Amino acid sequence: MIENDFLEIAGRKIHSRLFVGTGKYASIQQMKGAFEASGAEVVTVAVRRINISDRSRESLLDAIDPKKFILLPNTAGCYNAEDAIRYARLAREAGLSDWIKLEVIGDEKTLYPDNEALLEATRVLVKEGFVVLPYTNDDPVTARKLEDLGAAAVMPLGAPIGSGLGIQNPNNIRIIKEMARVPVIVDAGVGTASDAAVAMELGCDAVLMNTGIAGAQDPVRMAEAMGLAVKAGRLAYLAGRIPKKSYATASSPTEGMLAK
Amino acid sequence: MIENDFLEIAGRKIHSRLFVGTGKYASIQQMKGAFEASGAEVVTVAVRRINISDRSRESLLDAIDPKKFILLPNTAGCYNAEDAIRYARLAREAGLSDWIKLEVIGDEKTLYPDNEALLEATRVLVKEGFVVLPYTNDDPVTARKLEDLGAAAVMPLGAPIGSGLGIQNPNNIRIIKEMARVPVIVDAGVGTASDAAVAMELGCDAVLMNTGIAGAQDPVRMAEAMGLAVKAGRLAYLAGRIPKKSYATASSPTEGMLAK
Amino acid sequence: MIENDFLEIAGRKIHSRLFVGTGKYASIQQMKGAFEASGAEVVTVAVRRINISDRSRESLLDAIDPKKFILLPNTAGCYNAEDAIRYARLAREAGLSDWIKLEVIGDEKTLYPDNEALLEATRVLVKEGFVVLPYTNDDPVTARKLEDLGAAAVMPLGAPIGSGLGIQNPNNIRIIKEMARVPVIVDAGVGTASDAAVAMELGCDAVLMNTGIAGAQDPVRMAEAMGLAVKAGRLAYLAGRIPKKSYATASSPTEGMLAK
Amino acid sequence: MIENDFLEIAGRKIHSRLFVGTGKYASIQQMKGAFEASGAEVVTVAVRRINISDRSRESLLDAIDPKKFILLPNTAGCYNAEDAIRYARLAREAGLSDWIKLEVIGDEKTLYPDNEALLEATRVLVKEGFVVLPYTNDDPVTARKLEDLGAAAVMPLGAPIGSGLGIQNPNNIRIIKEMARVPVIVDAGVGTASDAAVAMELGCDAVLMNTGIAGAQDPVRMAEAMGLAVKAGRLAYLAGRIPKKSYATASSPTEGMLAK
Amino acid sequence: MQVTINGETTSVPDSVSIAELVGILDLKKERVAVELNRGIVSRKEWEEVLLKSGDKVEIVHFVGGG
Amino acid sequence: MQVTINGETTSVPDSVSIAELVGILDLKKERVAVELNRGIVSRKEWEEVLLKSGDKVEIVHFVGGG
Amino acid sequence: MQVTINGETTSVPDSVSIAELVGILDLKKERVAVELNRGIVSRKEWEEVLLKSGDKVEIVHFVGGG
Amino acid sequence: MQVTINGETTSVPDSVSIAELVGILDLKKERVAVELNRGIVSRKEWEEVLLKSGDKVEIVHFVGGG
Repeated sequence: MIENDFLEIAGRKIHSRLFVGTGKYASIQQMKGAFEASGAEVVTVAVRRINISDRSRESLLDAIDPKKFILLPNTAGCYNAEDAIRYARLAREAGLSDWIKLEVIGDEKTLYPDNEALLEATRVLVKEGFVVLPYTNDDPVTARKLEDLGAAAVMPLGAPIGSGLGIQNPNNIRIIKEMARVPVIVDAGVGTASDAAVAMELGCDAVLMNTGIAGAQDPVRMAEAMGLAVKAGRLAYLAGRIPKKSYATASSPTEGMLAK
Repeated sequence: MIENDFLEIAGRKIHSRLFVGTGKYASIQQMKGAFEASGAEVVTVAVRRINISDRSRESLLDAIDPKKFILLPNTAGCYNAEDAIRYARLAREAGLSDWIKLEVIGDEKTLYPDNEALLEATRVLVKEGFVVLPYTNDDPVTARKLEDLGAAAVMPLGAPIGSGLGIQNPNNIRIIKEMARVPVIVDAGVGTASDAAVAMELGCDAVLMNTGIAGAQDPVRMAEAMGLAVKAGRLAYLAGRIPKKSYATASSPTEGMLAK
Repeated sequence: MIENDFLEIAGRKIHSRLFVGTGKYASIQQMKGAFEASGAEVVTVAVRRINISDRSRESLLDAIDPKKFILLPNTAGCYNAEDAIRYARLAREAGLSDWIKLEVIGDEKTLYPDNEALLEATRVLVKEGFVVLPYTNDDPVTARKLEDLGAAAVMPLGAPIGSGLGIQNPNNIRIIKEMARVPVIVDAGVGTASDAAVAMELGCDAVLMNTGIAGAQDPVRMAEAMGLAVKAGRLAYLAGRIPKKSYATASSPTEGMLAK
Repeated sequence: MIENDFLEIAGRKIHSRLFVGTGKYASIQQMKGAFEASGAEVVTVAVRRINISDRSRESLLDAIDPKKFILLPNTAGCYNAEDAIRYARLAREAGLSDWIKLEVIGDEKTLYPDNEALLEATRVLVKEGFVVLPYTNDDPVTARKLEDLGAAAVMPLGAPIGSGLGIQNPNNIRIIKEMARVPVIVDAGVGTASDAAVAMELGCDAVLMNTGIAGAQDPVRMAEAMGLAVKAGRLAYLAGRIPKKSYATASSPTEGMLAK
Repeated sequence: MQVTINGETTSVPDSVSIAELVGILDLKKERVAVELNRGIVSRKEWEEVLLKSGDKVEIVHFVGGG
Repeated sequence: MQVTINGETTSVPDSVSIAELVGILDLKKERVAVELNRGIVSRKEWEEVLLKSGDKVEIVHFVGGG
Repeated sequence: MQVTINGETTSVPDSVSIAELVGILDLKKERVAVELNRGIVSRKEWEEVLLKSGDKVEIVHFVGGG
Repeated sequence: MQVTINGETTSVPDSVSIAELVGILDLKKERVAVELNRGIVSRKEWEEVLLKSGDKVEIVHFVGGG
């Protein structure tokens, strides 16, 4: 579609700028359909205990072909650096990959990050050779610190996880992207296709979402919508939009009118 | 992409919900490239005097294959019902088609419609057998009157022509769509891909634009962006977005955490 | 507060730029308190049949001192020009004043005006010597036509009556004010104090509201809030706000810092 | 105006919820006029070297009566905790007061805070007995940490200092206020009166601004506007606004219409 | 005789005048407007204008409205 | 004789027909519409309709527009 | 002997190895990670590492998440 | 002797006290704060604290700021 337009993280070329989560789907079947429709290459997963007593549920990994998808484990549910580091290490062990979507939550109602702890965990994990993709808020100062610590990308939230409010502060996201030398991936808050397009029009490198797709009435159809919206937003950004004006400019010629 | 999802006007099935204008392109070549990229089936044209003394310029119609595109002549530049009717009749004569994008402008700075005159011209042209697609503002009352007079669709503006401001009053557009029994096509104001997606997410049947594409730094690329955005917005509307919430909802499970 | 800053309609100087309605109050007492707190000089009333069988309710006019307030009867509930004209004439007879807030409703769900009928009724009533203040939508073309027909002011809506959505399309309101040579009064849609301030900051001459005050949990307190907000918005407009910028500018001096 | 409605910080009752800066005024005279018009009780000042060679300029403190105003020195211009602590100590020495508006800047273009360093400086200064009012961004997690460290209030920014963009993320400010047990004062970003009203309508306890007033074309008039707007927003918040609705509700009775 | 006042059939003295009717109904004259068979009757005409059987009278006043 | 075509005074052969005029002007007939003295002349009439001196002719086609 | 696996007290053969435990529990070895008393045990160590009574074992895998 | 005051090398009487310096500079003592070699000197110490050659003195006051 766009020649040689790809995102590169830790030496891996990623052509789809839509990253998707694996949570909240009604069935594995539905999830697979959504992935297919979305065109996503990167999918996030969570690390949890195996339920020893009940083993009925199909394993998630049976459903995700590691040759087709880049697995991005997260540290969701961790409220301090120590826990996040612990989950990251287990994820590496289980997934045989160094990539980690680093989350250190600071508050239960908003699920906003604890940036202090996030910076601390990033420092440690980067030293241990992880490819750290930190979930953060839309603060340009924290974003730059994460980058300076060696984060492979920064993932500012557009709005609270699962809120569907869209990009609450486009100016901050734009500034984060302007300052960044690593990819900027908007993570969380996208509710519908136009939200995803807006994120890309701000110049971001990718968008990560889960609830916006899995929570839709028709997740497969919404997944296709999101895939198209991310492409549309990316193209619009590259194409260079017209400036905004308060008044009109005719699109049809004003000369050549008939005699009255 | 979407089974049997098409727009029907005057018995014609239209599969692309993006209508495009033919004004302001740097060259016929560029315009053709943009049409190709946009996937549009309906293209608008203006009616003007032939320049008898200088006939150099290639004719527009040489560039538009009537088998591939539905030609939609407009009455741009007309400031009263009489002129608009006159141009509509000439358009029919020149284009051998009954379709007319009816514009009666009421003000030069905003290029907003004169709804009184628009209703009058619609009344006359519907009687003469035209398929009238009136360009109007975002007033639900006028929209319903146009429909009652036999308009084949209503085309409310999102913002002033060429302004690129996007949908200024989404609530009005949504209400117009709710009340309408004919297709609702957002005409004018779209500046970038997300604006087009928003229009479709409101439930509109199509979006018409010219400057948003032709005025972009790379019109061909923007045309592709707009085509994808219209599809994305349509799919998102059909898929049923998640509700907006002020707080977060986790996308990863909260149970199955490790022992502290 | 502001020297010689007043609004003039039909030769009457009005110093308070907040106009208030008399509907929906829990009691006459509450309404009086709200008027007192709001500082309003112009109050709207509706024209209705006297209930012959039940005469218990205190008369509204006992509560409104005609020396303190300018009574502005409306034609609320009228859906065509003829009815509106009929109510206007009865209002003049009952109120011994030529002022009329002209409403011709075009739709029950939105209570948006039928601008065609509104223009027709304005034409007739201006000829009959009425001081016509028409309730219209935010269409600059209709606003200018009303002015050309002799309306004493134009009263564009900010949002649907009673919706509390605030100014839905500030650009249109600003343009209406720029074009107008008669006072522009935002009528309907104000939900809270900042909405009223926004209307005035756009340059409007006054704001008219009813539900925003009468429907608040504490109408008297909200009335005071609205009175202050209108003054604040007016002053801010006159004072000339700072331009918007995407980046910061220090407010403290950058020189005179200590040696490191 | 509102019985017993005041803000209390470190045992001091403050009745005006508008805090103002002293920077950027054309003259001391103009600044005094603005303070008078604003009704502010708390004024911020910066700490800088005395210019030994040129002593011409009137001293700021000659213009501010310490009996009428609470002096709030800031640490503007500091880019790390150590500098901020140094300026805070000098401010206490010079001002004989323990109050400090703590700023630790993290980026020159946005002048956004470095929250890590801000938390560190807050920890130290609270221990030294300062009444710390930290300037922070709109992150609820950082706000709560500042409060837990003993900050006397939290001062989230509405938008970049001097930008006049207004409250960029109202949802965050609302959440910060909901979670806070200390006063929440919106600091920075206010461009006009309605912005200040919005901040108060979100439930905030006060608003601090400098450029919005000093940078206006008529600072004295804007100061009055801001004072009124803060009162209006506060009253509207206490009064309880009407809910927002997408459709209309009549404010005039629907019964009692005349016979057709 | 019977006339219709504000939609309600009402008995009134034969050939009562508008002025008398307003009195009978105990209305504040300076606060109401009267329409007789769709035409306004101005205050100064109230004395002369007499009702006939079957007349339709509308009497309005101001109520709370926005 | 002189006629006005699209606002320009032009010399054309006496009693030339619209069809001939379109030919002289070398226009693609299926792409233009013709108005004679404010009234449309449909294609099928082009042969019969002859111009008189002073006639006002408007010949239009489609151009780029939105 | 008794050990705690994912919070549940469980009986396992004396001095069973991690590798054996994973087999007993019928887990896909290449899909899980194991922590013994808060320290990760990498796959290559599973054979050697034997459990003692009272050991705390955590066995995790990937589940759906965002 | 030479000391640095607010970045400027300045000649002052030998072993001048902070109090004397503030006087020489004609500053309003209750409006300024003084730092000597990076440490604050509180007002009550001004009499005792004497400057030595090469000392670095910072004298600050309040200016307009937001």
